[in-house]
Amino acid sequence: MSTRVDPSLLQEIKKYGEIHVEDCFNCGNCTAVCPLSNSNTPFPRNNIRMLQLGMKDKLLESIDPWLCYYCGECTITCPRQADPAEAQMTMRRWLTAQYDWTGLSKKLYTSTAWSIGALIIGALIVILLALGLHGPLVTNQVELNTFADVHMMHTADLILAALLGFFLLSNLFRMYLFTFPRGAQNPPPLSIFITEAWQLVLHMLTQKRFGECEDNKRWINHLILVFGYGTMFVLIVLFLSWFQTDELYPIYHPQRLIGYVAALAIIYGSGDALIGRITKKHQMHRYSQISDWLFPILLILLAISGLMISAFRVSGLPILTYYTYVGHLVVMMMLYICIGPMGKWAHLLYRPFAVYFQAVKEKAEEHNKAIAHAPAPVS
Amino acid sequence: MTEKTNPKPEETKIGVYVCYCGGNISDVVDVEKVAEKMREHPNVTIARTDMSMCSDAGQSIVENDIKELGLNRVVIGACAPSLHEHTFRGTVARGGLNPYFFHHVGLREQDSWVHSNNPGGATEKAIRLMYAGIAKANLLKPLDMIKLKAERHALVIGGGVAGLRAAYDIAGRGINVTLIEKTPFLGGRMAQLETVFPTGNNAREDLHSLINEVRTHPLITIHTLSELVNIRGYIGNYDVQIRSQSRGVSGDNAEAALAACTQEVPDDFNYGLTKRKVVYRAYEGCFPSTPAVDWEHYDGKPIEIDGQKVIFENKKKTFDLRIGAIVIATGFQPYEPPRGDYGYDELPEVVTLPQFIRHMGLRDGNVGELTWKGHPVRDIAAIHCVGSRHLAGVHEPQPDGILNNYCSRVCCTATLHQVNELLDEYPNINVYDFYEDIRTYGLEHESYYTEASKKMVRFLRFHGDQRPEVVAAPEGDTHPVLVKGKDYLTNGLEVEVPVDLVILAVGMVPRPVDDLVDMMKIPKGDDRFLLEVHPKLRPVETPVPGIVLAGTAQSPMNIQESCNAASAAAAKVAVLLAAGQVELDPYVANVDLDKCEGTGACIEVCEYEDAIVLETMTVEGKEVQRAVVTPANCSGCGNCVSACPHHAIDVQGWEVAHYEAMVDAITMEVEI
Amino acid sequence: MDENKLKADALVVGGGIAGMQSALDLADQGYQVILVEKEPSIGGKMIMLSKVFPTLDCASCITTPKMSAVANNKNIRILSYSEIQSIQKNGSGFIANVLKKPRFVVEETCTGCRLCEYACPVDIPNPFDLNIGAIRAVRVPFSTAVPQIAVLDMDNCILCGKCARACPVDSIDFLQTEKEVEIEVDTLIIATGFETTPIDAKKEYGNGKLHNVIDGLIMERLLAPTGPYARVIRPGDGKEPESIAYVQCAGSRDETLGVPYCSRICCMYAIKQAMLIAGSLPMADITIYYMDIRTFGKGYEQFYQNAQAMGIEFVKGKVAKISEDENQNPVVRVELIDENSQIIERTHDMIVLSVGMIPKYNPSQVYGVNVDEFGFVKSPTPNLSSTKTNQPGIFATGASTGPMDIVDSINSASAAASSAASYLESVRNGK
Amino acid sequence: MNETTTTKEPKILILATLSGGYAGADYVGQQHLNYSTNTSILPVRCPSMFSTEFYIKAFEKGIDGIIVMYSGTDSPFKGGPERTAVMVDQTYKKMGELGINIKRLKLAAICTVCKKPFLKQVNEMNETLNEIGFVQDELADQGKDK
Repeated sequence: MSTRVDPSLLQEIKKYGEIHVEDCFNCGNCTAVCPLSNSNTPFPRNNIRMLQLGMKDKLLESIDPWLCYYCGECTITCPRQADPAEAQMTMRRWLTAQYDWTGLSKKLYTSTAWSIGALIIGALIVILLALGLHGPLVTNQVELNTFADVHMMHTADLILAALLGFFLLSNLFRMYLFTFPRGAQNPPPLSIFITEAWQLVLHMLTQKRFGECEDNKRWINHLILVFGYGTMFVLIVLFLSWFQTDELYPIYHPQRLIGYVAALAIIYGSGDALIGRITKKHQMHRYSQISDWLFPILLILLAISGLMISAFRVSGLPILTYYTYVGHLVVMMMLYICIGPMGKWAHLLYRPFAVYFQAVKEKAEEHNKAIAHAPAPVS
Repeated sequence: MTEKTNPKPEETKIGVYVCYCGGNISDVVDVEKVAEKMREHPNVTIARTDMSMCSDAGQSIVENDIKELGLNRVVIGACAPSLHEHTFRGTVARGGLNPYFFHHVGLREQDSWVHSNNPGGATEKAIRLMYAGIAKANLLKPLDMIKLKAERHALVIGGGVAGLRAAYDIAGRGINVTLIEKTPFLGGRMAQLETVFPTGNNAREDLHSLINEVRTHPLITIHTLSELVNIRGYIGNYDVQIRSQSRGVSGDNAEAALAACTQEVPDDFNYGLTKRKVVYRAYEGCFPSTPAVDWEHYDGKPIEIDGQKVIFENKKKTFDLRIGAIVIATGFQPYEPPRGDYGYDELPEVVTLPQFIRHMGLRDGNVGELTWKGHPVRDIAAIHCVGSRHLAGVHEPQPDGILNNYCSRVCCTATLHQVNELLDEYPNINVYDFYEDIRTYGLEHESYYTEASKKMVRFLRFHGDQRPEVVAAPEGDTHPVLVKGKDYLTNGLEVEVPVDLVILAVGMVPRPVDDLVDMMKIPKGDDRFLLEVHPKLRPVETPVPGIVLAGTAQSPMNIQESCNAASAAAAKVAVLLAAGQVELDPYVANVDLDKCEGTGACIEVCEYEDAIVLETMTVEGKEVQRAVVTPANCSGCGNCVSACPHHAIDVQGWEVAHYEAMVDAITMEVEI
Repeated sequence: MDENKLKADALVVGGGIAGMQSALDLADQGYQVILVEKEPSIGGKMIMLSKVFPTLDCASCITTPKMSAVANNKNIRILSYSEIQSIQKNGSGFIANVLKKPRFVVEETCTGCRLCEYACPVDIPNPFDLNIGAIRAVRVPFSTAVPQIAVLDMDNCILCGKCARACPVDSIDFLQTEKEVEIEVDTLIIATGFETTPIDAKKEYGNGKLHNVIDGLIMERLLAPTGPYARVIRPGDGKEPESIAYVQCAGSRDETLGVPYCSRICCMYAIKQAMLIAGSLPMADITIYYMDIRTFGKGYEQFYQNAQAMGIEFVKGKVAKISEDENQNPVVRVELIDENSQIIERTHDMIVLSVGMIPKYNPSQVYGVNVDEFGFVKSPTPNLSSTKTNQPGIFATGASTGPMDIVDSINSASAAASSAASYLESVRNGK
Repeated sequence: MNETTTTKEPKILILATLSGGYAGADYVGQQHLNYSTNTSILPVRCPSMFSTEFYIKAFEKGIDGIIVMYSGTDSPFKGGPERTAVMVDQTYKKMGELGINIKRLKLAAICTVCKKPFLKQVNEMNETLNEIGFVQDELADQGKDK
């Protein structure tokens, strides 16, 4: 069965980023120079070729763009300067949009108006809810838990997390469906999914593939960011009642200490990304879409506003504390819901899952080969 | 060595030199051993070896040996005599010897290169051949070159860009030129192009700047509708006969005849895409501007012009010229695929690149959409190497039995150039390019490839033995034609590309010039193109002195390369004719009057007019008839030699006695 | 005649194959030609080569007779070891100021006997062998050099005087100084040739620091019978290589090197060298990694097909990286672009980088000719008259106008001679 | 060197025209094709110069086979090829008379790029000579018969 060449895919994907893969003359330099690419998963040229020929189904099935960490080697050394790394980035955006069943992702990625609109709506919802649901504003001292009841907030967090989880998991499930298409082959047996699950945990926690780039400073920075971010996420979603207290602990108390460290980690990590995007020093920062800006900006705002709440609280400035708190919630809403499962944030899950799926695929292939080579049962 | 049958040679002092040829000979032949054996020969004064005899240092050795050792014969074993015999004659002359006291033995092309599997045998053979050379050298006599006046007049055959360039450059050196063109109009293939790489200039505008220079040059005479029908003579003094056809119409009635003519034939200028009248101009602005009658197709019926019925008449006339040198610039024709190949001639959507270029040229100005046979064109496939790079055992040879196994050199850049121009005008068209290797080799050519990529041309790579197929799309498909093939940029994926038009990037084949080849006795290569003597030593010369090659008659070339080759050909002609005199090898018949008895047997077998005659002379008081040779008329074939019952005639430098001595040497047992 | 003021019809700058051919074609028409060469001998790059494609003649079999013909032509005068300092217009002609560098050997008396060379105690890397072999500080540059005159390398000379004592004709002159020569000519041909792209241009290919990675020109010297070892061995340790790989486009078609164009000769020279190696090391495996094989010239495609038939392996894929294993064996990393794309790492004994061509010299300043962004002379009429420059009376030929193989260079050289001759005739008839 | 010269080989003389066979032999060399070393190629302008006497003498001197590689219709010499054919025909007659196998003399048109015909001629002559043996033996036998 021949594959029919379709010129439209490239035009479509061009909406997701500054790419010019048409410049590529398929020399293979990028794939061979890539420290993350190997014979089982040779990329990025294979993906670029899919774009050139319009092999949409193949690209949907491919998880290779997620295996790329934008080391930039390919782009630096490309003889035609066709920027394969940016192409991978753009394909990740496109894939995110394809995984997202709501269709919102596509709008957010391809339209600045939609992005800003979504942020405004998210902010308005939080502000309206805050206006309607906030408790009394105690002004003589800071009583945050009175202003925003910690149980209510925790419930809200949990609802938010559930919502986030629902979108994420449903998108992840679509990713799974695309990656293991029904039809031609049997999907890998469940046993392999289970035995390879450790890969998922490992890569989610360490992002160790990122470290395989020649320059691994970015990996360290990213790890710091994820650590800070992950810590905060766990604190807020699971331990809000411990974290959000009106009682002022000494500065060395874990509650404050963890909070500060995590916030600083976020500021450091996302600040690094932002500075990179502003100075455009690294390959990956040369072209920035609105989504690339929003993510670190919101992260940094989140951390700063969190620190500010703490600072105002410690300084005994109740009104500022409450307002900042609302602001903090606005940022959180924007981050989790508006650009969360539909946007860049989701790579947090797609990447480790892609590594995991890839491991499953490889194991399954070995498994299939073993079956094919097994002696036929004697009847 | 024993001398039985040979005349005893005079006291000869022979210098023998065996060349390593930079390894070409010494890799196989034990060169030192050969020299060692030569030293055993009684006539050999010195035998040496050298890494390269032809180098200045190597030649100096010979010169010095002649002077210091008093050598009077030189034998050099080296590459083929065709390459360096001339060089070494110069060396010997500088040493102070008559240049014909030299014999060249080919130890490379006819020994080391053909016996690489048998070094021992090759060494033995080298010794044998060198001994034969010495045997001949013993018998050599001093000779002088024959000096003849050379006609400062060149004939250029072909009025395409190469012919025009050559004519202009030769005339620029102050030499008369006659340019003949078979068709009624100048310009050749270049006139059929639109824009040309790497300048993007209009081909006909560029061409006309050259045509104008040529036609206004006082030393150049142009004959269109003319061809060479006969040639005799030799370098500097060729007698050529040229036959011209008439244009059929003249200035007075030309326009009226053009208007009145109704008979139409396929227009070869547009590769049959359109029709034209049998009274025609090749294109608007062509030179000469007077229309001409297409005699091949004219049905001979009268045409009514200004109320008069006129039948055009082809008044052929021939004329003779004396010419010093000839430039062959007969050009190429595009390869025409056999019917059905890639759907050519079967599917209306399949065209060759030259046809497509004409199609682009034929559009009326401002066209918003590209159409082909009335249908809009949205998707185009280009297929490279059609008629080029064929593989033995995979592709069928051409009807003449020759496989087009060469690269046609220009098609890659020409195709991409054309596609880029197309996409400038119609950016929404999708182009798919099926290639084997993209050969945009020139300085500015690669940028055409880059540009095509930037313009979203999609490249698909096939393997030479698995070329793409062009098939009609099934009923109801979105496009009329499918191009199918394996794409080796995508793991050998089977792909199909639906398109509205397929462009075949056809290669070049030489224009058939067998008549010239037969008349002039010039060689053709394995690929049918005319063959030069040596690609580096004498890249535009044929083995026939005074006949040189220009442009695509020799091999595929682009315009730049054709013009360079043509200018190079002009330089060779200038070298030959600038002095107004040529020197010929003195290899002509020579009568030994002591032996001649005036039988006239020689004259009976001689085919050259006035080369040999019987003259009356007085010998020992008696009036006798004796044969006398006129060197300028003698070709040196030797017919007369075997005819003479008294062995009284020989070809100078190539005497029967030389051969007998060489046979003696060859049959001698060599111990090594 | 005043040796500091010369007059001729034409000046040819550069004594490589193109310059020699131009000079010969003009001289054979009766014009007086002066050929200026920067190096101590004419011959250019071609005299360094082993055998040449597609005929596999030894390069010196073509070059040395041309060098000899130039030297012996009564209409040509060679100024070797000389450089053009400036060019002034002089009516329709030119006045060139040439600097004759000191050889420290008296040209008029030196016989090229090489006794000085044998006496010299100083060994220096041989520039003719691209510094792999050694040569003496005073020497005839190479065995077939033209002129056969010694040259003394003052930078490395220890002034021991042994050469001066050995010289039978007292030609060593330690006090020789540079000389200025003024040449008046009517026309000028630039034939300054090319250089190869530097071997250390690409970081991924080891920056020129890997032991057994060499460039194509060095391989030419290894293959040449006149070369430093007269056989092919690894420069790192002298081992006879069993597996040799060619990396194509190592200095061409690469935007990151600033050389986006195709250098035209590399495919053919790689194939040619591969065939020669196959001849001298029949057991060696030879691989050529390529992007496109560009065997476009007359007889080239058949040459390529012969190489395939000989068992030389052609692998489609651009080598992305070369590293080195513990035995100093180079390792290539490449994506095979074929039926099954794979990334492979293959270890070879030796790697040859098929480096490309860049101009040797940018003549825009001295000659006022237009050059392109890379420094190649740019013709205003590249198709119809490619050797013309924007300066009337100045022509350019060979690799100074762009990458070119020998066949094309020779045609271009004859074309330049043709154009220069026409120019000479036109200015004379004008007068 | 090596042992190849110890066994006696038949000797083949090739008279090849400069415009045909000799250039063809050079072409075979340029293609680096192999053939046997018992061949001696002598350049000739046109073989029409050789009389029957020349050929017979050559056989008597010990040449076992002669291939005349002329230029056929490509000859630059008018009447040369025809004259060559006449002389070779006459020689055949004489060879018959003398009891020399006429297969020892062969006339072949070889062009400048006729690599395959060139090799074919050389190989065929070798096969023929392997079959019919040395000319000296043949002439000696003739002597005995008489």
